Amino acid sequence: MNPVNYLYLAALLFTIGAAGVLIRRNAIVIFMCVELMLNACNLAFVTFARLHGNLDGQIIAFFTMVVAAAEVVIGLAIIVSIFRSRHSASVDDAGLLKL
Amino acid sequence: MSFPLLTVTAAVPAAGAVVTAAVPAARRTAAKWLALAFALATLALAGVQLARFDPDSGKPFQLTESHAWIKDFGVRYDLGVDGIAVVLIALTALLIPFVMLAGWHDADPLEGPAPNRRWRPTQGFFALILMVEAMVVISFEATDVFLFYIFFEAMLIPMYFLIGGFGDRAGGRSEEEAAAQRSYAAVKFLLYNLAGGLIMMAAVIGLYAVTAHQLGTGTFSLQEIVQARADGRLHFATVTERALFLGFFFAFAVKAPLWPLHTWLPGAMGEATAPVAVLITAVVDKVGTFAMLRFCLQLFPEASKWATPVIIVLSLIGILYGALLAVGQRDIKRLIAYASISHFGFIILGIFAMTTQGQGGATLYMVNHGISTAALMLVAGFLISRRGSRLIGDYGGVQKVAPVLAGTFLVGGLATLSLPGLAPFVSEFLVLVGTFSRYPAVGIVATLGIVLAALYVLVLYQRTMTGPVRESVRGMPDLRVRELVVVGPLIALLIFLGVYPRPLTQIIDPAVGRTMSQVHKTDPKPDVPTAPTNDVEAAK
Amino acid sequence: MENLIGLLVAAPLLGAGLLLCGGPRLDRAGHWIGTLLAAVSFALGAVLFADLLGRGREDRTLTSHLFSWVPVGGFRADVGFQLDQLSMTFVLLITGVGTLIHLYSVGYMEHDERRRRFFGYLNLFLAAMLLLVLADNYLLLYVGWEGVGLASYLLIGFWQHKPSAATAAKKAFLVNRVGDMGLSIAIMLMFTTFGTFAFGPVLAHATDAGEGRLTAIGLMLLLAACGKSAQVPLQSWLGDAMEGPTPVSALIHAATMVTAGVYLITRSGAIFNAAPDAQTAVVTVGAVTLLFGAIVGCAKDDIKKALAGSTMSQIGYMILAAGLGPVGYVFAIMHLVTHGFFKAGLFLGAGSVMHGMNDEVDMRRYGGLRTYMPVTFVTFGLGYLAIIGFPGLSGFFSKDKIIEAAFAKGGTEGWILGGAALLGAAITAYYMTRVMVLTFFGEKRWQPDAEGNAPHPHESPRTMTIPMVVLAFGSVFAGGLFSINDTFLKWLEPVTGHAEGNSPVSALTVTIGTMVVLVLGVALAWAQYGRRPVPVTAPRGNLLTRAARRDLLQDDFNHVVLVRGGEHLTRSLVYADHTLVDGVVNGTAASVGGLSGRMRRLQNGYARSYAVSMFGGAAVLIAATLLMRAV
Amino acid sequence: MSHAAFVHSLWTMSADPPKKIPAPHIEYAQLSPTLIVLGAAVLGILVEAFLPRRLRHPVQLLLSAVGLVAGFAAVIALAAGGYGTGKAHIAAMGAVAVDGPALFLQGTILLVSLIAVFTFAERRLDPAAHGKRVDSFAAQGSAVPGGAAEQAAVKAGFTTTEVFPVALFAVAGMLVFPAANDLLTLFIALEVFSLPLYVLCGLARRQRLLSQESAVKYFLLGAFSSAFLLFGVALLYGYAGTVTYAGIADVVNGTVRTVDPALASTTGNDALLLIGGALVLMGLLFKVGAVPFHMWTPDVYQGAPTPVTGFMAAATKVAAFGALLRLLYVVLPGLRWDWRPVMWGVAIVTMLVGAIVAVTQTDVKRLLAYSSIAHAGFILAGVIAVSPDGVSSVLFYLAAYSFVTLGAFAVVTLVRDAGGEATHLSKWAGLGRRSPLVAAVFAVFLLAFAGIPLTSGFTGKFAVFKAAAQGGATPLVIVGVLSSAIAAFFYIRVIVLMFFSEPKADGPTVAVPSALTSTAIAVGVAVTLVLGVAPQYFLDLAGQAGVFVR
Repeated sequence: MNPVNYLYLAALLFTIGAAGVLIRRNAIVIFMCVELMLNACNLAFVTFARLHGNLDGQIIAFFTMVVAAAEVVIGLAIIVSIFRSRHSASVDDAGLLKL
Repeated sequence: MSFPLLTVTAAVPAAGAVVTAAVPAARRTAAKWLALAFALATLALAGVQLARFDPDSGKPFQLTESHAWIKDFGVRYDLGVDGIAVVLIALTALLIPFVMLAGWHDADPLEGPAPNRRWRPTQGFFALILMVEAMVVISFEATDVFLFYIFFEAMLIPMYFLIGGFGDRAGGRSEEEAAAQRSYAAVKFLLYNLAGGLIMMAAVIGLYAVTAHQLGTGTFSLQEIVQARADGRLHFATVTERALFLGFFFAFAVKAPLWPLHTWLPGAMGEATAPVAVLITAVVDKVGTFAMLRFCLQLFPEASKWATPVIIVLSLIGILYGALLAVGQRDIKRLIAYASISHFGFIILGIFAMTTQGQGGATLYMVNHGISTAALMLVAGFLISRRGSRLIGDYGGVQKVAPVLAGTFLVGGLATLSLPGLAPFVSEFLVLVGTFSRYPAVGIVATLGIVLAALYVLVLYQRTMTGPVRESVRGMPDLRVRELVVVGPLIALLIFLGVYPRPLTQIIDPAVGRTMSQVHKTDPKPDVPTAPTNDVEAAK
Repeated sequence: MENLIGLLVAAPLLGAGLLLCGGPRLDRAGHWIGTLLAAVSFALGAVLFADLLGRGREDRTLTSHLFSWVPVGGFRADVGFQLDQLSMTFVLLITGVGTLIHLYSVGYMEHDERRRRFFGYLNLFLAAMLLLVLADNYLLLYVGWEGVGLASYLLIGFWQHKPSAATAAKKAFLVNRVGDMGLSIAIMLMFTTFGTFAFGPVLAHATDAGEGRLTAIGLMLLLAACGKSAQVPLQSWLGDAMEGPTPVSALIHAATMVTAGVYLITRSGAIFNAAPDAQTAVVTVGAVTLLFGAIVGCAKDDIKKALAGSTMSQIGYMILAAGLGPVGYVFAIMHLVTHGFFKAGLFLGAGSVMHGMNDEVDMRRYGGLRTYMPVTFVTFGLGYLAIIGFPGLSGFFSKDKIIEAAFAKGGTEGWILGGAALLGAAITAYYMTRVMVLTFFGEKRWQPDAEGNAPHPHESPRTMTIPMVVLAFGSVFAGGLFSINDTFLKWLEPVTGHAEGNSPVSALTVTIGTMVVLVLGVALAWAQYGRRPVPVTAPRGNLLTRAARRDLLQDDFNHVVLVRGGEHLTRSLVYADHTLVDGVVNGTAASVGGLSGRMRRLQNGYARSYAVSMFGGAAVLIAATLLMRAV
Repeated sequence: MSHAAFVHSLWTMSADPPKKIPAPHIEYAQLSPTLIVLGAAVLGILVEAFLPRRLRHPVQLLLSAVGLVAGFAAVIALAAGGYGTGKAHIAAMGAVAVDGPALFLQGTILLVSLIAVFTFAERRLDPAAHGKRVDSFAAQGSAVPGGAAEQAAVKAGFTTTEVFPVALFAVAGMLVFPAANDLLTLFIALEVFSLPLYVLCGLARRQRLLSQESAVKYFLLGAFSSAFLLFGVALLYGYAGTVTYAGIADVVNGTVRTVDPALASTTGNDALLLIGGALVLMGLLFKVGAVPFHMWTPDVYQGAPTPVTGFMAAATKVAAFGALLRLLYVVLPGLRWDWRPVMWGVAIVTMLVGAIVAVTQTDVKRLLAYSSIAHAGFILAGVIAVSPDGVSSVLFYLAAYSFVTLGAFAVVTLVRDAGGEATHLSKWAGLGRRSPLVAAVFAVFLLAFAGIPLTSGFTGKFAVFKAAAQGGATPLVIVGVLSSAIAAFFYIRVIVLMFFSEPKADGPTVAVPSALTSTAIAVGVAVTLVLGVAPQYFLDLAGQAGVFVR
């Protein structure tokens, strides 16, 4: 089948992820959605790599995973700390800073 | 290279500001004397400038200094004075010491513990005055548009602190009220002028863009641009020139101030202490009118001519409008402020009448208005400081208890209504004649201004000084020695310049002639050429 | 010799400087210094007069150029003097009468603690007035012109603690300013027309200019004259000016300053001669004013105001004469001089009366004073006879000539003017008789003043009587002296020029006519006030009387139209300035603030809404980029 | 050949035994600034691991200071070695550019970070807790605010000395960011400096809830935006088949047409290019805080520990704008006619929104945040003028602006009351009476922000607008001028508050800082005035540095 479809899939995933970020309240879930977006990017990368017939994209994908992992570390740490102090992981509760 | 007289003239007060500000809190009086000394030194230097200035040398600018400064912006540190600048510098240097003397006690800290050991209002006051002087002087001297612009703008900051930081004693109002109104006035002053300045900045950038595009290297040097225009290397597209002109003129019109951009002035002059008010109207605002004459006309002659009708009308409105509002004021200082608006109308009218008499008169007017307003405003300040109120209604019959004060006040007033024999008459008449000879109708309408001037001055005098002695002014002390020292010389000067303005006109005349020639304008000729003989005998 | 001219002006100026800046240490000697310096300039005037007489008729013009005053471009104003017969006449009148009145004031102002300053002002006035008549160009004349205005302002308002006085002073100055406007516009016109405003060239080349231009100049000069000489429509200030001390009224508002207008017109004769329309305007103003003043004079009970009305009317005569051109110039000046004598005398007399009556001014409270103050009575009486034109006295000669000249104008115009002049003469006789009778005849109608102390009429001190006597001599003989084989005419002619008018009625007829109306006027007045007792409080009187008492409603007009209107205008402008002009500015600021407040709410603190904005932003960014490519 | 066959060929190709990948050739010397800083950071971690607490603070301070100074020295050395101009080239197999802009910005970043580190290390402002001097960072980031653990930590006088190495990592990332010469490096660098910043934001000692909240917001939004950026990278890769700037640029300019027609659906497909470019652009605009990607700025600036805010505000902007410049000037110049209008819009909106919203702010830090947005707009105006002048003006502006910002935030740390820093404007009333010096200094910074002549702010603004005007973006200049006028209003407001309104009774106290913060502020003032009065030398520097290597 035509690999271009993978691109459509990637776009779809990316959009789903983005929508999730916009819709969901729970910080963790939002964060997961971001991860989803990143992975959508990965999919795009490998597909393009495939189309172009070079390895750059695939390598980039690995980098992305590492970065994602790093983000997880930082992100979870932050989210956990705020959860512990507020007993809620809802981003909508974190509304002290505004205007 | 020769002695950098111009730089020093500006540097001395600047240094004075620093030194004064550094005087420890306890040594208030010392600081005052120090500041005064610096101001006098500046005056001396201004005198030297006058002495070394040769009116009849063909050069457009004299005592010039020129150093590279920011070559990326094509900015040079170019100083130079023509007849107009040198006179205005002298005026500035002359007024500052009087301003200081008049405001000798204005900035003494109120009773009670100082909020902090570093709190030194007095030092600040005098330092700021010196700072303003330095900036005004250098903007008179700058022949580089950018250099001028920088100080034209920077000047606002010390002025702003002077207006907002030091006001009259509260008078009728509560301290908070007074402070609030004061800072409102200060902010208004600053924003108004800042807006003007920023718009001018756009124009300045535009000017650079044009010069850079046409001359290869962008330049701000007035002479260079004028020269380039003269020999055709530089040519503004009509639209561009007009846009740039408007950009410049707007800033100057705010500063001057020209109707309808005047609304900051009454507030600022009303809230500031009398000496600061004098600083505003007699010194700082002059930079605006001066800049019209030097930059608007010389950089954009065509656009200036294009805009003339509108500007003439606006200044005409300003003359009558200012006078009428002055009549309607209840607050002495605001009254004087509106009177000044009317006078600035005359000045701008004279500048854009594009006749030798008009522009010469306008320049002379700047000087005379500076002195006369100073006299009137400072005496008013003395009066206000005695009673703590700015309302005309709170006075009456002062001449009975303080005849000298009343007398000086009257003289100041008469100068303001430009009574013949006093300096302002000469300039006002020159402006009128200059305008009349090109725009008779305008000249006639403007003449109404002198009637209205009489009205507001005499009404002010009658309400405050004459009539039965009010309880509130009973026992009011007459002028003290310090105050006499301030007013006396000013009045003497008013009379002298009224009788013998020649020394000034001699210096101004060639400069004005040059400006005229750069605008390619010549005076209208009389219909009936009278025999030359009388001209000759008049000339001698 | 020329240098003396400068001194002429300098002397009183010096006096003014000394007395005004001298401070209290001069309080004791001040008045004498002032008088002395006035006398000095009179002496100088006399010397110069002698010198002029010594010269041939044609070269009786001295000029002295002091320095170039305002040289800017083609604009050259100089400080220079020109003394010819015309200015000489004025110099003598001013310094002479001036000195006398200084002397008079020494007594009159004895009890005023600010006497020094009073004399300072008087000297200032002398200086300014001399400058006015000696200037050799219009701009310098203008300086003197406003200078006398200032002096009169200071002197009218001399008793500043009286609000009425302060107001009157202000009014005088303002009305004069309107006139001055005319003068300055005239000067501008001259400058644009001739490129100069020095008497010499302007008058020499007057005929070269277009008539329209000349008419304009003439009208502007007339406006100036109206202001200074209290002619309709700018006469309203003179009556109030009587708030000033009486010597002031005598010197400034009778003898000298108010006649400056006549001087101006006569001096500018060359211009008016070439602008008939302007002349018509002048004679009209003159005629109207002479009747107006006379009528007002009839209705006033305040002796000084009555005299003020008379002054107006007499100057009306002069203006009328001056407007007639070469026919009248000489007589205008002649009447001016004689009037200077008798009117000053009358005022001084009035002052002396007031002096004796605790400053009571209401003639209805005088009566029968002739026995109490004989000298005043006699001198006042002579002045009276002079002004009504009693044969042989000064007024007779000068006024008669003017009436002749008026008729000589010819045509209906001539008849109208002549008639007006005659009528004026009649009314003059009437109201002056009225004054005379009310004051010196009839029974005593004195009343204790506000403090309740009844007046003790008494003759005034020497310092006051002597000047009155001298002036009385003047008012008796001046006219005669001038008319004996036309001395005065010959004296002035070189300057003003002279033309014999061809009158439709013979001189004799005119004289008889004047006599008749004179008798009528006197008789009527006597019938009204001499025969039956005079009510102490003025009767309501008919409409005309009431109007006349209020200066023929001129003030009311001014009040309603100018003052009220002005107040409304300024008030609304103040409002507009605050709401409109400033409102725009503040409005902008406010709207920015409002906008800011609204936009600020977008920052609602919810991370997700931020994300939305980012997402949206990204969408827009992409869309825009694609769009850019599309277009 | 048929489509299927083509696909098959791909399969088989990848099935071949992998070729030997040649070891990349790395010019370590030319990367030394980054490497030094990274090294220092790593050492810092070790220090945390092995040194006793009481020693950590001084050692960390010393270490990072030395590291940064050394890094700066290295930059100078490279510049002196002509890498800024003549020998400028692409290092590390095309991953990193060593050229004028890169070096200039790296130098700026290093200096700024050095100053920032000083403010990090300031320990005299907060009252000593239990006899131990503490800085503005949480005793223990992990502890629950107000919880027992935290109290214990405070009692023990713990301080989070990890901030130093963490900050150093961020710096390292920032150093690479403007030098990154392919999209991958760009992305990695972005993450490398972002992640530490997220952490730093959450470490405030006082008002920890705010601090953590800011961290969360920053993190989530940051991650979100970097996801966009990454997707953009993907698309660009898809478009050009490479992620190196030069490669992409070539395809954009059409010099290379690598494709066999079957790939036409992707390669050289402008849709990919435009969308991808837009997304990458967005990622960068988020970092510079341009509208509409600015909304994190106020919250984060307010919540983060003030020293960190200063650091972020200054250094991040420099790095991000550097990257933006390179992207627009090296990768997308061929696309100028597509992105310029868009950027115009962004710039205009940014200037106006920043200025207008700031008018009604009541918190100093938020105020400065909005002002930073407005300034981002001004800088964008310079970026858009596609000319060497534009580049150098932006470089100069960044240098000038970053020092002012640092100084301003450093002053903010001084004004304190019981609850820590008193950032609400009402508390600043009458500061000029209480401590004229501090107020005066702050006034100087504000005036510089407002662009009053004789301050660096004016010179920078002038340079940028001048470049824009010459680049034919007159409308931008007009809008810029107008928004500066609006901006002036709120700067002035603060000055009024400080000098002309009566001090409150319960007003804040002004802490007397140690040499560290004093230095920071002093440097800020000095740079502000020098760049205002005698900017020529630095303009020259920026001018020489104004050329990108391709």
